[in-house]
Amino acid sequence: MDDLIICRCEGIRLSEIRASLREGASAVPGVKKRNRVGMGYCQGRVCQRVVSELIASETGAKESLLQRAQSPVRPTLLKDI
Amino acid sequence: MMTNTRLFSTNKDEGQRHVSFTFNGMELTGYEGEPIAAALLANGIKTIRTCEVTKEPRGIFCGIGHCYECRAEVDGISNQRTCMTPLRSGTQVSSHSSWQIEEARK
Amino acid sequence: MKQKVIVVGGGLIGTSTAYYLSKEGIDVTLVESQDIASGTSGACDKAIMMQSKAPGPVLDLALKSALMYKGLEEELEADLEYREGGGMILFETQQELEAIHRLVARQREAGLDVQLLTRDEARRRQPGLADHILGSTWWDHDAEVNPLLVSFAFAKAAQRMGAIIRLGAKVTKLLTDGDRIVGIECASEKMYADLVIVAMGVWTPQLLKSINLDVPIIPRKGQILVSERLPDFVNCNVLGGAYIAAKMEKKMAESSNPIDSVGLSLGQTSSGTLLIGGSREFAGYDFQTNVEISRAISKAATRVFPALEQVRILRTFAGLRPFTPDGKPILGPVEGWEGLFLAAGHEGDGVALSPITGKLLAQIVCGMDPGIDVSPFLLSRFQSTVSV
Amino acid sequence: MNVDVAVIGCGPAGLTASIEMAQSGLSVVIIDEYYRPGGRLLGQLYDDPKAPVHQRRWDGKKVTQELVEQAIRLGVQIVCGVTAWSVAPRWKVELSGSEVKSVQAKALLLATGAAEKALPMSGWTLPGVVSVGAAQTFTNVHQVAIGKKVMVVGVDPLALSVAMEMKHAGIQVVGIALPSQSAVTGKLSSPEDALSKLAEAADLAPNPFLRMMGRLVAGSLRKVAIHALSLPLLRLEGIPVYLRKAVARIEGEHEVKAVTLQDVTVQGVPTGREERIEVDAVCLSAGLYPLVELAQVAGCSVTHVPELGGLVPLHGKDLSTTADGLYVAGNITGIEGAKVAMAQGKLAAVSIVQSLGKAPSMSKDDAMHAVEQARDLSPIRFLPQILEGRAIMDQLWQEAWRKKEGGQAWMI
Repeated sequence: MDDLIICRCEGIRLSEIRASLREGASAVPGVKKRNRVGMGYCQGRVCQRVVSELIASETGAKESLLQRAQSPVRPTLLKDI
Repeated sequence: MMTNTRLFSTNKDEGQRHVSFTFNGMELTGYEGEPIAAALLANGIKTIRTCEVTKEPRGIFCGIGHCYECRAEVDGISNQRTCMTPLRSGTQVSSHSSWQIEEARK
Repeated sequence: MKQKVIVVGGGLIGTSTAYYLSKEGIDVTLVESQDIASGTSGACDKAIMMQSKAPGPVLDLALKSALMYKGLEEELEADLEYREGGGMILFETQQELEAIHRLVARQREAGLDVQLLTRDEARRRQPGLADHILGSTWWDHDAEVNPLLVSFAFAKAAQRMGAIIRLGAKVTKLLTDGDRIVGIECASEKMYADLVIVAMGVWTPQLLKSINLDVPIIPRKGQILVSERLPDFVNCNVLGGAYIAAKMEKKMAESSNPIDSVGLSLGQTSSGTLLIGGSREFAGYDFQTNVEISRAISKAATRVFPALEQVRILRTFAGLRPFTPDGKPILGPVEGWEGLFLAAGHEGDGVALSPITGKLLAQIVCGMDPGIDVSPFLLSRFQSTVSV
Repeated sequence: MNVDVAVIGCGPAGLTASIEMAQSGLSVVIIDEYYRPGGRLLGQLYDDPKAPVHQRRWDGKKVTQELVEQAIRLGVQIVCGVTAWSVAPRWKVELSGSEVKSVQAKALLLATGAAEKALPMSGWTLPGVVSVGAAQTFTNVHQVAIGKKVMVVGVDPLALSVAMEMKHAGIQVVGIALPSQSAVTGKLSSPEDALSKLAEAADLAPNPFLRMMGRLVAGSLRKVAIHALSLPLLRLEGIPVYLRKAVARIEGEHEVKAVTLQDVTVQGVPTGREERIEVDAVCLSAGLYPLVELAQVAGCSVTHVPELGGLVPLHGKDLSTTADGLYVAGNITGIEGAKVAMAQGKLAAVSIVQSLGKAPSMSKDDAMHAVEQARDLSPIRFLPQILEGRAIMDQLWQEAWRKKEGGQAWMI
């Protein structure tokens, strides 16, 4: 069960997310900096809320912070920026 | 044999021309204007790309342009969402993007 | 009885300081308001470049730090994605060429054997450069690292040495006894120590207001574009000459338009994404990226590497460099206050100076001779009169 | 391009709003990254028991066509297949995939709808595993089957509705089941929670038995209903709805080949018995959440209201937000059906028209009333506590507004 892929874009598994929580991550940005969750093409649209609910249930926090939304909100060619 | 998974119901968009296109060099046909991912699925093709990170086969997941799992190179432009890129006659689709350093070297 | 030290701030500087103190047997507690590397250390680029720094105390410090980085992966028993891949400063105009030539001459005097490459040599060294590039510098020993991994590795190594790390603990006040700092207060909890080291980067001034101490650090916002994963393309640190030339010639007269502050910086991470910077802007504590600046960075990058036009940007982020009036960090004891040390204000050099800063602070605390003249870095340089 | 109002999202809310604004004399452009207008309307094809007899058939494509024709007649510019990748205050929208690089507008309406939450389970990254939204779109819009034999995982109104649409289109839906309990499924694996969601879809189910079961659940006899679950399954138009079996794994090496079902207790705890069902597609349903990324980039305050589906822009009853001149409508404000989204589009339009000094076709109060009416007429309620969610938002808005009056910047 532990090797279940949670973040499809970057192939991050439940075991890696739990390891980040053991190291002190308490919100999505902290997990992301430790194992790249949410760094792929969808920027967390698919997995971010699952990770946030997982953090809340495993650390007892009420509900944990998501990563800051920034432009571009979709992958954009450099020539289009 | 390519299994055809077209569904025929009263609600079909009328007037769509049948066109041919290629996927990784394979000659296929689909309806002009339908999303490339739909044309691929109608030809029984579910695997659209290989995940660069996990090396697993990947295909359509969200179907409306949010997850980027159905991305492929379309007519030379890499990482287009095939679930919302309309098919045209002669469109060339390929699983891996050709952005290579050689192209950058010239 | 072991000396007890509290380090406030869990970024590159705080974690390094906690590690080197613990290594000296000091009883260390690191207190961080959010998470390791949740501030500027988690929003910066990856270059450890020497040749872009003008000769002076900061370059001397940086050269010592660069030496420490060579053995750091082994020492911390961690992969830091460290690589001595070299670095180049490009010049696109004659004006930039001349300015950079003057910088290279001064670097060579200071002992850095920086070379000058023709256009063809530059393009052989780094494929994909545009035709209009006039040439570039080259220095073998510029390096790159993953700053996130550095902070996490220092924190874990400090813990292995016995340090305690308290995350999610926001320090609101320094506890004083006369002109002596005796501890800190966070939320409702008081913690006492023989000595407190404040390493909170751009947030350092807020804490020291609690003892009416003015620390001239202000946030200088920088923006970075992150690309999708690419095959190997950029194999060293690449800097655009425009910004360096302006910085060296002091012509960077703080123009009001942040677009003018955009200067290309480019590096490729181990996962294959490009980090494309950068800008400099006094915009307070604002982390939202600005589209016009992203556009200026994009133009600077595609002008120099035309093939990048077909590359997608997945993300932009902004980091707040701790800027000081003279461009030097503020390190060491604070005149007028017993038991208070500062380690902040590294502007854009935080990644490069992280190891040496931690070691320097540990040596001073332990009364050892750091072999470096600390006076250029003391806060007192800004204090005309001692404010007690 | 300069316009009075830019609308991002060409779904029911965006289209309806544009018609009202164009009728009041405003120049309007709608931008949508999808290649055709309609948004979630396109995939909707069902019989609405609450509608008057002659309007029972709800065909999203037809509704879209009528709205689009009306909008074009009124001079609305509809730009599809173009992505709005950023928005900056007062109000510049950055575009990619179009000759026009950006749009400048006096007011901005965000009608970007919702996205689907993920339901991670073993094998979910295999080709052939799709979200329930994708299954709806491919079945009803593109008329291509996602598979010959399909298992639906997740029991909620959308999953039931899509299962029936797939069946009507000739696809063999082998069953609808819960996901097995795991660290990431939470309430989705609870039979009791699934039953209460069944109540929401009760009106939709043409099958009298399920409608009865739904009412039973909705009423005080909930405990009885659950224990009555000695029946192995319920049937929804012949499709087995398993409440005492859960899907533990999706199997296959390159594509979906089968699913493994586990028997579970009333609390969803596996009993040990497993069975394997061969399928070539699985669709996952874990619910929708409002897509607020553009609102955040635009500088809008957002706040967490689980009853509305998660993070939502802080907004007033008139759908204005903390960002001056920026309005929201549709699923971005909270997950509801198309009719509510259309009524909200109208309301947002009325607010915008008034803010730009023109005369709307109705008052804000009438438009607000119309939203409540649409809510009562909606056949599906996606979030059981939607009403509480709306009340909470109104309260948060009042508090934020009071604080703002008190000189503080927008808090939250």
